[in-house]
Amino acid sequence: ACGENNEENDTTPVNNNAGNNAENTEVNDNAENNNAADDAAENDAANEENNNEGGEASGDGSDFSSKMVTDVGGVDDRSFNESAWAGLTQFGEDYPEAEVDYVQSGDAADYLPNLQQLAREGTDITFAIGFLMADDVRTVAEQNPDQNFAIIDEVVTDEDGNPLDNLASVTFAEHEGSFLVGVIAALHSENNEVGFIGGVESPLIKKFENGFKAGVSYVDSDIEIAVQYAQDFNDASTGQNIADTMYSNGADIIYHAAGGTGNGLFTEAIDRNEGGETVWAIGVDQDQALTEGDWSDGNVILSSMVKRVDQAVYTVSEDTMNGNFPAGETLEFALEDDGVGIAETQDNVSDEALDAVEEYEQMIIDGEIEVPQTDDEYEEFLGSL
Amino acid sequence: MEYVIEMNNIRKEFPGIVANDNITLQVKQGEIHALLGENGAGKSTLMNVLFGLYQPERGEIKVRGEKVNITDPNVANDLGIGMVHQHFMLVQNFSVTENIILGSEPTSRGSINLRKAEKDVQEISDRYGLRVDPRAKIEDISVGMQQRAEILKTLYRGADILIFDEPTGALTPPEIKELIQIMHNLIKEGKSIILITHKLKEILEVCDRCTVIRRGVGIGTVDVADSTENSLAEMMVGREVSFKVEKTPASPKETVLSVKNLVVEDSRKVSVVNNLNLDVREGEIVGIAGVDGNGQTELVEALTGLRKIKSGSINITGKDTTKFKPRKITEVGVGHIPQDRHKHGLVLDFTIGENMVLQTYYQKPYTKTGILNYQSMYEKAKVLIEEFDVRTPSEKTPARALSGGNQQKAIIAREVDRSPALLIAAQPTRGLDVGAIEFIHKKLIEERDKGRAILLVSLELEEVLNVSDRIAVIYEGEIVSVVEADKTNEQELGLLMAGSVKEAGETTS
Amino acid sequence: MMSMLKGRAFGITIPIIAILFGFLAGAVIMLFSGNNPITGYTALVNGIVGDTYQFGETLQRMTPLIFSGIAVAFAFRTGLLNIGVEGQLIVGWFTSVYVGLAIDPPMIIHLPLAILAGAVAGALWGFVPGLLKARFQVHEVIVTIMMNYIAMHVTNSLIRTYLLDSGQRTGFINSSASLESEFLSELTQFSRLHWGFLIAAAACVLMWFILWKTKKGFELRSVGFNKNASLYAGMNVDQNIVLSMSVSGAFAGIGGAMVGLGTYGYANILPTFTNIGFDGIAVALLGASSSIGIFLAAFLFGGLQQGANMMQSQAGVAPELVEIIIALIILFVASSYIIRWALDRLQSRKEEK
Amino acid sequence: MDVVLQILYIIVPAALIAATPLMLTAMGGLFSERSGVVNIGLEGLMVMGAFGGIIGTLMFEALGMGALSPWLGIGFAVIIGAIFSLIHAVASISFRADQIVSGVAINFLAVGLTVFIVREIYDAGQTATIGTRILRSNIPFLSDIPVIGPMLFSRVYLTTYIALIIIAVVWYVVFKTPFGLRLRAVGEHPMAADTMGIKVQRMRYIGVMLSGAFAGAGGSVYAVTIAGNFSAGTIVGQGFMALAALIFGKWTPFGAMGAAIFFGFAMALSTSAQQLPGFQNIPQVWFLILPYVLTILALAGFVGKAEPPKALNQPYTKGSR
Ligand SMILES: Nc1ncnc2c1ncn2[C@@H]1O[C@H](COP(=O)(O)OP(=O)(O)OP(=O)(O)O)[C@@H](O)[C@H]1O
Ligand SMILES: Nc1ncnc2c1ncn2[C@@H]1O[C@H](COP(=O)(O)OP(=O)(O)OP(=O)(O)O)[C@@H](O)[C@H]1O
Ligand SMILES: [Mg+2]
Ligand SMILES: [Mg+2]
Repeated sequence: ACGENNEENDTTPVNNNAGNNAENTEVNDNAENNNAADDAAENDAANEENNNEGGEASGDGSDFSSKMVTDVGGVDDRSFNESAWAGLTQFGEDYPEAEVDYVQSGDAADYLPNLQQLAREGTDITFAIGFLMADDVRTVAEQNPDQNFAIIDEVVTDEDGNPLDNLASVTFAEHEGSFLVGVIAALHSENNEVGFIGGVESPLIKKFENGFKAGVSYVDSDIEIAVQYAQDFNDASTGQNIADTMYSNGADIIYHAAGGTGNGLFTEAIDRNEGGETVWAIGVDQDQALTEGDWSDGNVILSSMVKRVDQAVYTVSEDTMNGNFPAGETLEFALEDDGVGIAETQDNVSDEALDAVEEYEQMIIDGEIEVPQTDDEYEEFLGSL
Repeated sequence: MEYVIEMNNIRKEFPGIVANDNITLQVKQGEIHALLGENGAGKSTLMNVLFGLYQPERGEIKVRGEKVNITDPNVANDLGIGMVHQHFMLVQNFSVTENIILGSEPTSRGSINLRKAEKDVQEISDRYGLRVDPRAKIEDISVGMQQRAEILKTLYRGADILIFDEPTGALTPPEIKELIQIMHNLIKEGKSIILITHKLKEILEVCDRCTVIRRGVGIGTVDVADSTENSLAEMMVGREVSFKVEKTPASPKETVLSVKNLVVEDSRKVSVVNNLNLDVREGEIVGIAGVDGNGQTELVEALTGLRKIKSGSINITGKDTTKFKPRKITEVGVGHIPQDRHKHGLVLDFTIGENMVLQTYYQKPYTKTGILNYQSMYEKAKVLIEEFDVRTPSEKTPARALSGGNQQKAIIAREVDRSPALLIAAQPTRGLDVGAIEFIHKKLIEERDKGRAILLVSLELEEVLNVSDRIAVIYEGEIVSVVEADKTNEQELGLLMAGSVKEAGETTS
Repeated sequence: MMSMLKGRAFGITIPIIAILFGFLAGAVIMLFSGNNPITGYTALVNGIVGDTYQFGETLQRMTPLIFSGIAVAFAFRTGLLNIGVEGQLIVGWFTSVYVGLAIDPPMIIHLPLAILAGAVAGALWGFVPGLLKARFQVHEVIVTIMMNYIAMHVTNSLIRTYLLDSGQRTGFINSSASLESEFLSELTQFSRLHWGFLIAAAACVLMWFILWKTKKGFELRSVGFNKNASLYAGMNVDQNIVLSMSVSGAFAGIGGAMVGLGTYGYANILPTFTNIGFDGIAVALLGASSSIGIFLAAFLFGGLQQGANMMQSQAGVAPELVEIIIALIILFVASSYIIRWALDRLQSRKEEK
Repeated sequence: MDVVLQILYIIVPAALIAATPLMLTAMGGLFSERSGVVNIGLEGLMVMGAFGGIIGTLMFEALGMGALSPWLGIGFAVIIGAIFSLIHAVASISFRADQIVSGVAINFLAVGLTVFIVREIYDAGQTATIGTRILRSNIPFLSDIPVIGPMLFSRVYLTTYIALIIIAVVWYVVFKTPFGLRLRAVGEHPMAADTMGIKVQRMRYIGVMLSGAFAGAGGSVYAVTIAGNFSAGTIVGQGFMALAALIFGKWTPFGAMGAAIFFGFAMALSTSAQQLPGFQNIPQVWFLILPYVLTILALAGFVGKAEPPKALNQPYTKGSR
């Protein structure tokens, strides 16, 4: 995995960017001799720098390292892991003096050791990609007060609910982005019926669902919305089956937030289009039309709700390097930050829908529309229509 | 001198044992050649070498004067050598025909022409008088018919040198007669036969010459015409053997086993024991005589709790054991030498010591407060091994590594040692050599004289006649007649077993 | 005597040769894929025993593997193939955590109770296929496969519906039910090593004791080798089958409790199987279903899985390589016959000279 | 009535779709186990098949094979599966490895190796998505039959029907030809077969390699019809379900087929039912466990004892007893 992504780096562990100290790095006690080659003063500074708002070290980026621990999907999951790594890679390119790297988790049991590993290597900021790592990142952050951490998709505090000084939480306004694709779906649906397929039911995916439903209903509250969770992020077969049933029952546009399960949705949509029907799918996380959904006469993906994890990772890395680590903060990347939005591929979207999206986007940013995140909020939202 | 088979100076080793050491066997065209030896002498091994299943370490084989290298059974088949194995080589859930044609199936357009095959099988079986049902599944037919199917396998392939490894061990007297007739027919057709058997009478009756091996070493070849049972036995064992079962008249006392109107169904829900009545008393041996498949197996299983009883009752030492589980029945005082020692008698992967306490492991002294005491277990085993002359390297040897005869001795030791009021012995000497048989018969009689009730189930009439005090003849699941052993003979029993008296009885009543 | 000594030496030689072969094959693959095997393996070994932290994590990882290995082996000794260890472990995990959460008695009661709850849940999950096997002769392999899925879906649903705390998991168990050990953790630079490791080591002894020292063990082994003879000897075969599956499930359930009470302190919604149960099959068979063998095999597995992370981060070798090496080692150990044959050949050639 | 039909029109095709990879793979298991070699490795062989199917399809697409690509991809997967199964064959037949251990190792190895190779080729944990797929289609004429037509012959994959034909062929081969008789003999009583001049080891090799070929077909059919690409998560558990179908079907082709369709039906029901009126208030977990509970009930209730081939899991050594 890393072998390929690190080709330009040598294989010596840790700090492979910093040629000056690479040869001194012993495998065993990385934490200590991380900076052994540097003169004592710098060494101190480097260690100091890791302390929360170590502003004094700003500008001196040569020792800065930003790394991430991926979820099981790995850095090429065509989803948030890949996106996060893209952001980190970009950061590494823009600031060649900074070292970037990732460690992939084979399964959930690997999260903690992987995080621990990076911390012990002296990584300046370690990203935990995915809410599944919430507990592990808390533990590691508490045990390594000298390093900074950030977690994607979840708000993490200590056990009493107080923020941790060396941990930032990065979340996204998925509901807002989903609202926009909901608007597109509502304006494109011929049958006045649309569908949503979720991966595993959880508060996070609920944000997608409720945002989407709100967008649809905001345009036309008579549109029927079918919702089903596959309870699996990696079961294309169930995904196809659900999509089949939804399309058969009359839905003509289905939005998914279900990872690999969503591939089944695309399969079914392609199939139906090839068979002469016209149905659409809406992708998630990335501009999925770039990689999925092609059929002999176009692409079945109407649009995708993109979530700019890359942007978030880049921003937080940059801020941290510059000494502005958002200690203990919860950052929400929303529409107004371009943290979420609709995909750039817009070939299938009507101008009318694009106009509507632009209009609603502004309304959301302006706070005129408050997009619901939970089931309860959605009920409330419906009532307010 | 024209030999069809010459095996010269064959040596075959197994890890830790030389099964054949410099053995020479020469078989003439058109003769029935006996191969005689105690259990484990190396007879089967020698034949497996000839058939290509084993490769000898040394020695040469000539077939019809030509030196050959029999690397596998296919080569043997091509040379016209066919073998009927001691342990049947039959696929249980195949039909007789499927077993026979396996490996050389007649086909039409790629699929097996089963109709033609069945016709062929029928034809051969008619020609040699080997009654089989070509369509029956092996698991559904009697041992005798399985045996005939085995012979048919070789004939189907056109073998003209036939090896019969203990073919008569599992057959009833009429079936043995039939087999002997078959062998004569085969010789007439120009075939040669090598016959392995432990029954000296059979050798005297059908064989021309006899080669004797003892502990892997060839002792010599003799003309049967110049031999007697005693001379053969002596050659084989190396000492004199007595064939008479010495015993005094029985003095039976209380009834130990009393079976009333017993009905038992087999696994296909056909009732195979019908309204059976039987008594066995202290101090007597009751033999059950009958043709295989007349309900003997099910009767024994019912008595020992291994099979559910449909109706009727069983009473052992005054207790109604009709509904008892095997353990309760054992505790009431029943010993059981099972018919199939590998299936029921032993846990082959356990040591001899563990096998010796298979029913009693949970009792003192082998278990104390739930904890096993291996020391007492093995001490007990040592004593039994000594007493019953079980030939084993040690009491910690896995049962699997013992020869069949010694496995049987181990079982008998275990069952007799528990001093059961009732000892059920099902075919206790099947496949054993004369020395071992002598020993087991003596043990049974000893037990009788100690006042035990013994039920002997055997397919061998001679054994039943010699060992029993009373003989109950079983026919179609019913005891059709009970006779005193010293007032009957093989002819009469043969008729009774064929069911003839039953009809007579029915007409009179 | 000589042959016995030889046999004993063979017993250790073969797995070692197999492991060497496995690593050799891994090295070849690394060479082919452009990695340096020496760097790779240095990192791997460092990842296992490099420092006390890594070592602690290795021991932590092997803890549930020991239990799943024992569970598989125990059933195996009775002639049953328990593919359901995974499911039994999952319900054991859930149930022990539930008990850890729901009540708050003093530790001396709470911890054993929570572990026991895991054992009971696992036992129940093993009881069902055992009963079906004994009663209806239903093949245990299918039933246990099915029970795995049921376990996962049911516990996920229970957590989602009743116990969801944050994200995908339950709340943390009360500390009175925790196996966490500050002592062991600090000893190993904050690894997650917990008291469960000692319990696992004890479980190895327990398994050996049950199977080889008790009359029930005698029966279980007897039934495993020959059902007919066991029936003949008056043993209750059906009861032993049910018992064996239940005990096997109980071991698996305790394995789950180790994960729930020791490693994590909570139960979470499982997106896929934990694989600990499936790894148990390999551990048991690699360990020849013996206590010591299981302990060592679990160490190897836990170590390789732990070391894989280091191999990835330090040497840039994809973690899949470790999976390949593990698979090859299993294959080579399983093929010990050929190794033994080759060794025999070598030996006899030497003797001839 | 109409509602019921409507439900069936959705569920029956879905059941057949889900069942197809299982059926094919179970046929593979049948060949292997009938020859006496346990095949827990079906899962891994399916992984190989899915991998081969996608890689093959992408390769043939690049070669300009167009719509033929997925079919050729399946063919490629069959070969890959057969070759890969050789490892299981060598270990468990020639080296007398424990067949279960060897199968478990195959499962580990398949996932490790395929993902490793995918990384080498694509620099990513998953392949690209194939462009040409096998699509659902209506079978001419048959799909026009009322009731049956829309249920069984509309919007189906051709692969399903090919699989059904294959099953009939397998039945014929196993029960009607000399090859089948010998294969079964080797699985029941290898020594008997040996004495009849049948090459036991060779038959077993063939059995295992056929299992690789069929599981390869099963995995690739799943990949090219449903998944569209390959990653570590493409095949998760289908191989075990196929093994269950084989045992459920008592090691017979039609039995395994029935069991696979039963599984497919239960799975389809569990996903589709939630969309249907009247079912929406039932907690989802009931639907999720439905296929598995139904299977257990069916086994306990009316299927009962299954008798495996007698020599299953026993390595054959000449002259042992
Ligand atoms: N497969 C084997 N492995 C190890 N040893 C064997 C094997 N087969 C036979 N032997 C050894 O060879 C000796 C001869 O066995 P064999 O079966 O040839 O005896 P036998 O004369 O046929 O006896 P029986 O009268 O009981 O049939 C045995 O004592 C045994 O020790
Ligand atoms: N698996 C095995 N491992 C070791 N030795 C074996 C094994 N199987 C058979 N033997 C050897 O084979 C010999 C003979 O076994 P077998 O059951 O054929 O007895 P036999 O020679 O036919 O005698 P019997 O007439 O008493 O049955 C035994 O003495 C034993 O040493
Ligand atoms: Mg013999
Ligand atoms: Mg014998």
